[in-house]
Amino acid sequence: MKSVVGPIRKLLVANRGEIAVRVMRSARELGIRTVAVYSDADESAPHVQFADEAYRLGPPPARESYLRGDLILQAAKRAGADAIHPGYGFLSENAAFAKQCGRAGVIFVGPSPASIDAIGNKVNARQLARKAGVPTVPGLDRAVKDGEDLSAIAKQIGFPVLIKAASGGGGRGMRVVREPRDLARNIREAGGEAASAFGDGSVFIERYVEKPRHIEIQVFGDRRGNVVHLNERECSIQRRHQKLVEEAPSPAVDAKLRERMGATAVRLAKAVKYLGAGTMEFLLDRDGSFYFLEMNTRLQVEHPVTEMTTGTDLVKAQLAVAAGAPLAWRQEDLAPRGHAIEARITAEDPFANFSPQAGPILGLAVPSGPHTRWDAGIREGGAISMFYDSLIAKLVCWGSDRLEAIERLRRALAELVIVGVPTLVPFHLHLLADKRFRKGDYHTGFVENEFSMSGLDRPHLAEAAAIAAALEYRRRRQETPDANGSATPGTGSSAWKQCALREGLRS
Amino acid sequence: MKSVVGPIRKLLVANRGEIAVRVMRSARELGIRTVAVYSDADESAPHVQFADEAYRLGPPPARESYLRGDLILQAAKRAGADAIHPGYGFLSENAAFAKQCGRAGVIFVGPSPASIDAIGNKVNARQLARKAGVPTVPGLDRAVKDGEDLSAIAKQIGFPVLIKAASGGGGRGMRVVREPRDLARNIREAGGEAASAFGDGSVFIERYVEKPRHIEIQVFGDRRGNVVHLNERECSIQRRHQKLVEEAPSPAVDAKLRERMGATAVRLAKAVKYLGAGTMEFLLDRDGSFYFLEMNTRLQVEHPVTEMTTGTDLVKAQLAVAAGAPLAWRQEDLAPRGHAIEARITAEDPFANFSPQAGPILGLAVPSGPHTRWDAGIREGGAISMFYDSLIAKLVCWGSDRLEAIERLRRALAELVIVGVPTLVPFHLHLLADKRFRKGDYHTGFVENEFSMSGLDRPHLAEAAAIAAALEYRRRRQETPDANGSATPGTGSSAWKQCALREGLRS
Amino acid sequence: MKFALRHGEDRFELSVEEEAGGYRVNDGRTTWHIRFDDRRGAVRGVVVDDARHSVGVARKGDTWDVVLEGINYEFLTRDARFEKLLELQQARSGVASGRAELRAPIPGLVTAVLKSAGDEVREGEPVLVLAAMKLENEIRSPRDGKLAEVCAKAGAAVEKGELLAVIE
Amino acid sequence: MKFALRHGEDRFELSVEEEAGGYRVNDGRTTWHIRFDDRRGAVRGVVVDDARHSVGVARKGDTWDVVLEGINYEFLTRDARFEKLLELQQARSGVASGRAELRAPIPGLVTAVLKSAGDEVREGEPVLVLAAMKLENEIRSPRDGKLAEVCAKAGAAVEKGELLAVIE
Repeated sequence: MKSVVGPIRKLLVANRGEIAVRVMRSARELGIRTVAVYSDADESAPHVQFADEAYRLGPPPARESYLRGDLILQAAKRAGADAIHPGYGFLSENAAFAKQCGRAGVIFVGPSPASIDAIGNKVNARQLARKAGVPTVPGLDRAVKDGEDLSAIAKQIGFPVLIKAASGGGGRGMRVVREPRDLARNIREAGGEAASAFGDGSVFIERYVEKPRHIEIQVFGDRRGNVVHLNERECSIQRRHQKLVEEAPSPAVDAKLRERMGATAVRLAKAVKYLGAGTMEFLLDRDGSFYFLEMNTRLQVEHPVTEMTTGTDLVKAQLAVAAGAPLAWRQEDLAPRGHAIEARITAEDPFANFSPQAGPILGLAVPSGPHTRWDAGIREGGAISMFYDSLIAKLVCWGSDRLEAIERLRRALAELVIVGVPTLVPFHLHLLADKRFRKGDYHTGFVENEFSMSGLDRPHLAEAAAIAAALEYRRRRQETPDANGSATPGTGSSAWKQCALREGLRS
Repeated sequence: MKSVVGPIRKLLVANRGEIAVRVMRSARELGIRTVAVYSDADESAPHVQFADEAYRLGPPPARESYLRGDLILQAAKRAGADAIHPGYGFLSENAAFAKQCGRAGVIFVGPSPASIDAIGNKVNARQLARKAGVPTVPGLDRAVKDGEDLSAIAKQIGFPVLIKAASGGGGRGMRVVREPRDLARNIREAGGEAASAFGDGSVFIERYVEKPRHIEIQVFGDRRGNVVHLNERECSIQRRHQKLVEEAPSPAVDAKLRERMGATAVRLAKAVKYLGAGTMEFLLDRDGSFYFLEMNTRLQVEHPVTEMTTGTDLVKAQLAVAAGAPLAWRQEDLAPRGHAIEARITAEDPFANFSPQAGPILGLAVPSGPHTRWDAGIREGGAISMFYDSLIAKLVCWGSDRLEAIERLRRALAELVIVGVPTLVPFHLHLLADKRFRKGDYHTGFVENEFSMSGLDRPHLAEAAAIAAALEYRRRRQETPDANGSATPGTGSSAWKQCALREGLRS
Repeated sequence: MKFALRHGEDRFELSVEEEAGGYRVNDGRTTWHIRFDDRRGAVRGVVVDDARHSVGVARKGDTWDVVLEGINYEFLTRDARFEKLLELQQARSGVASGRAELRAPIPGLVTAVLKSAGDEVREGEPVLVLAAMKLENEIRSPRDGKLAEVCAKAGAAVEKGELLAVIE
Repeated sequence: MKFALRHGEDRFELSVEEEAGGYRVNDGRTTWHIRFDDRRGAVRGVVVDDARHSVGVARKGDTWDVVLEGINYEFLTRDARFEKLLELQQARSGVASGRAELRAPIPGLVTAVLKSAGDEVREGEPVLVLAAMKLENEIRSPRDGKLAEVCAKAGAAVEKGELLAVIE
């Protein structure tokens, strides 16, 4: 398998939303022309508007658009793109697509298909890790077979156990099982979920570590075999295995542990000749021991906390090494400086069991100011589509220490106003005020088991909101009789009557 | 004169616009309650909306509102504020106001009145500098007297000479004179301008250095007499002595020169027992010699480039030392990291001789993303008032080196859209593409004498703009017959007729 | 002028009068003095007595969306007389008679319809599956009963609040 | 449909027709194929042939403000028939007869009125002083003539475009 190398003059971004915009920003700064692809749901989305060129893929569902590698390669050919950046999700960890890019003579901005095959699959990755002397969680070193005697396996590992999909990520296809009798059903369900999400239903089993922290190490390799790490990210604030808040450095990692985990990650990346940006995920036990979980062979959602603490641009570095350049960093220049925290802004209602929400963005006020970063794929007048992930933006703040970063993020969250869909903003405000979180005293089960949103929706806020709604309703009604609340000054009372009439008809 | 010291729980910000918002952001992050003051022109301005409390001062003109120290102190008393932050401009360098704060038992966030008196006045500052062994531009060590024999003075200094106001800053009251016969008239005019701008018409004379760079050193002192510097800022991109672009570090300053200039600035600040944030302005000659010009005894507009290269928050540090805390920094921690550039976004038309503009903000799209900072005092739906300074926002980008910072700023400027008033954005885009600027090869006369905006307004852009205007006009006309372009779907032709009719009546 | 608003279970009946510099609002128990930033745009300032808030407010179809401290409130806004009428209507219709409607909690794609009209269902039993944002959501019956009607069709996109089935 | 636009000295007469996926626009010499993002809001996408632009567009009183690559264009937008009418009117009025109007180039405060009605003025001679944004601007006569009228009063705030004086 030959690898395509060469200067990148035009880059197709095979993604949408905030990550597509973020990738294009770095490309622009490098003087690289940008090409967007889009589904019918995204025809006037920010990532399309941002690009120099844009090509339609197909109907809204991802399987008919953003997952259609063939259409994406056609667009790349039409545009004359030298390279494709896959972002995260969609085709970013798809070795077959990376291979197709190579065959088509287009640089795939990511590791080689061989690396993806070797370490992108969780079962392979565990075996690789063992060979490289990297500790892993005790478990089955291969996928579960149909009709296998599960009780023997489970007894050998010990309950509770964790069932995980062999492909993919983001918590889909994951189940914790505490009782032997629940095992078979959960394996079946997890397999089904994995099949529909990743097209691969195989699952495996490992020991479930209680109250661990999710710590990941950012690694970066070039084509000459150099690999460095850019320290850890702490991602234990999760819900249903979906990360909600990430920070760097971790409150649980000191310089010594950072060096050990970093060296471990670099060793493993070198073992697969890793190219570009990748992330080694570890479980950190309360006793300080850590276990390799899996590797994400792509850019992570949470990469900005690393960029803010190391003064780097990971996308630029991806593009540079993909084009054949050597790494521009020495390990000793990459020590973390200060602290950064990211709040994922998803269209989910934290007061309604985090249910995903779709709808129009009717109003948007964006935070800014010192050491504050806003990465978004939304704009006022746009909409959140039901067809894609609920992640709509990320708010990231840097501080000279952890507490400053937390207070800055609270300040920035208070500036953020998104009208039209419920978001995670109230969750974040509540979390950042939580004493345990502020002390750094949390683990991957914290949000689900030890944290609650109840009591947050204070009555005086609802009153103030109702007053604002009433006054705005009154103002628009006095101005206009029409349903869109536009500005035709009219007499208050006749306008009122027409409005009541229309609403009467509607009910 | 006793100085007020103590914890700050509530801070009144005696300013408006972007700097008031910026100061409040830091106060919020410290858990300090914020109090805004406003003129009638600013009743629903962003800084008022941002604050926890807000008090009206008076009618729009600054002399009746933001310059009314008595009203501001009344508001502080009503609000129970412990401290007043003056921002820049207005009362920020007014020793009398600082004194009144002290008498009223309110902390003035800035140096002592004695320091302001000693070094805020340019003539005093020059004398002080001489005494401290700091080089100054050859000139008259005192203000020009009425009826004085100017020819003797000018002969002694040598032409060209520079006439400067003794108080204030920002280029008002400044004149370059190249011919003896123009001297008397220019002194008269400069004096008049200074009198109306700062209430003090005294001016002095010094040698005009040809093609110098304007380099300033940020200093910071605490109540214990510790003083550090936070490196230089390069501010040579000016027009009529108004800074347009600032960067840190300066392309003309190496580590050795930085250390020399920094040590000089610290020595001078110690000589006046300087408290808080201050800036020593220097002229840097092409031969590497530098001359002290003046000190600004306040926060500068361009402080973000220092914050981004040193990982600091200068407003928080101001509040800390004002409350009596010692400096949290050691000099060795403050070496610059990477490069930052600020573009001042003013409401001025670079195609119309930079004439100031007022008007409504009808649309606003704000840049964001990696290492990008937006500090603004505007919002969509607001307006630029004719009563105040034309600076409406600052766009600041950081990069690992100067070229990356420049390219990032170009990318961010391209994202910025302000509809309603012409701004400096096209000037900045043109400047950042200029070869000489990119090489760092410029001086304080560069913009006025060696740079031109001509040829930038390309015909195809005007065509595209005309097409957009026509299509939008068409769309609104088809939707609605009313003058506000609101959304009542109607039949195209009758709507059209009504519209034509109304416009006919109006002409 | 009187306004009736609903947000979830909460009801507000507010009378609004203009006063110098703003409005006086009363809900029958408390009186607030309000200043409301009257510029256009979705993000405005509202001062309730002395408490200043930045508030997002916009009309979304039949409701008003208000955002305060990050929290999203969705108000059905009607004048008070109209609200009375509506209640009378609802009392007369099936709402009080034990009829239950299954509506889409979020917009999505119906990926499976598990029951047909006429089927008996138990409380908590899945009636259909709605896919949205990469997750599959089972829509369950709120109580025991019989399906009077199933409006949803597999493969169809539905809007939030759209009627999916009726249980009697 | 035809549209006439003016920006400073530039005039555009554009005919607009719908075509598949967008519009065909012609100015008599060139034809462009245009796609125009039809969502609401002040910042939109416009594709001119293959060149994509992010464009700010909003109505400001009688004009349309368009921002492209940071440059602000202010268009007087009228349909072409109307434009013809207007030109006829202007030809009939004083515009062509040597009358010159002095209008405020920016909003500001009139700080001094230096001349009175009936005074002779030379080209470039200051007629009054307008203070705006901390700077004083002398408003000068565009040509030699006699002041027929001075509308500005010292101390008065004036809007952009407001008539200050008339020279004949």
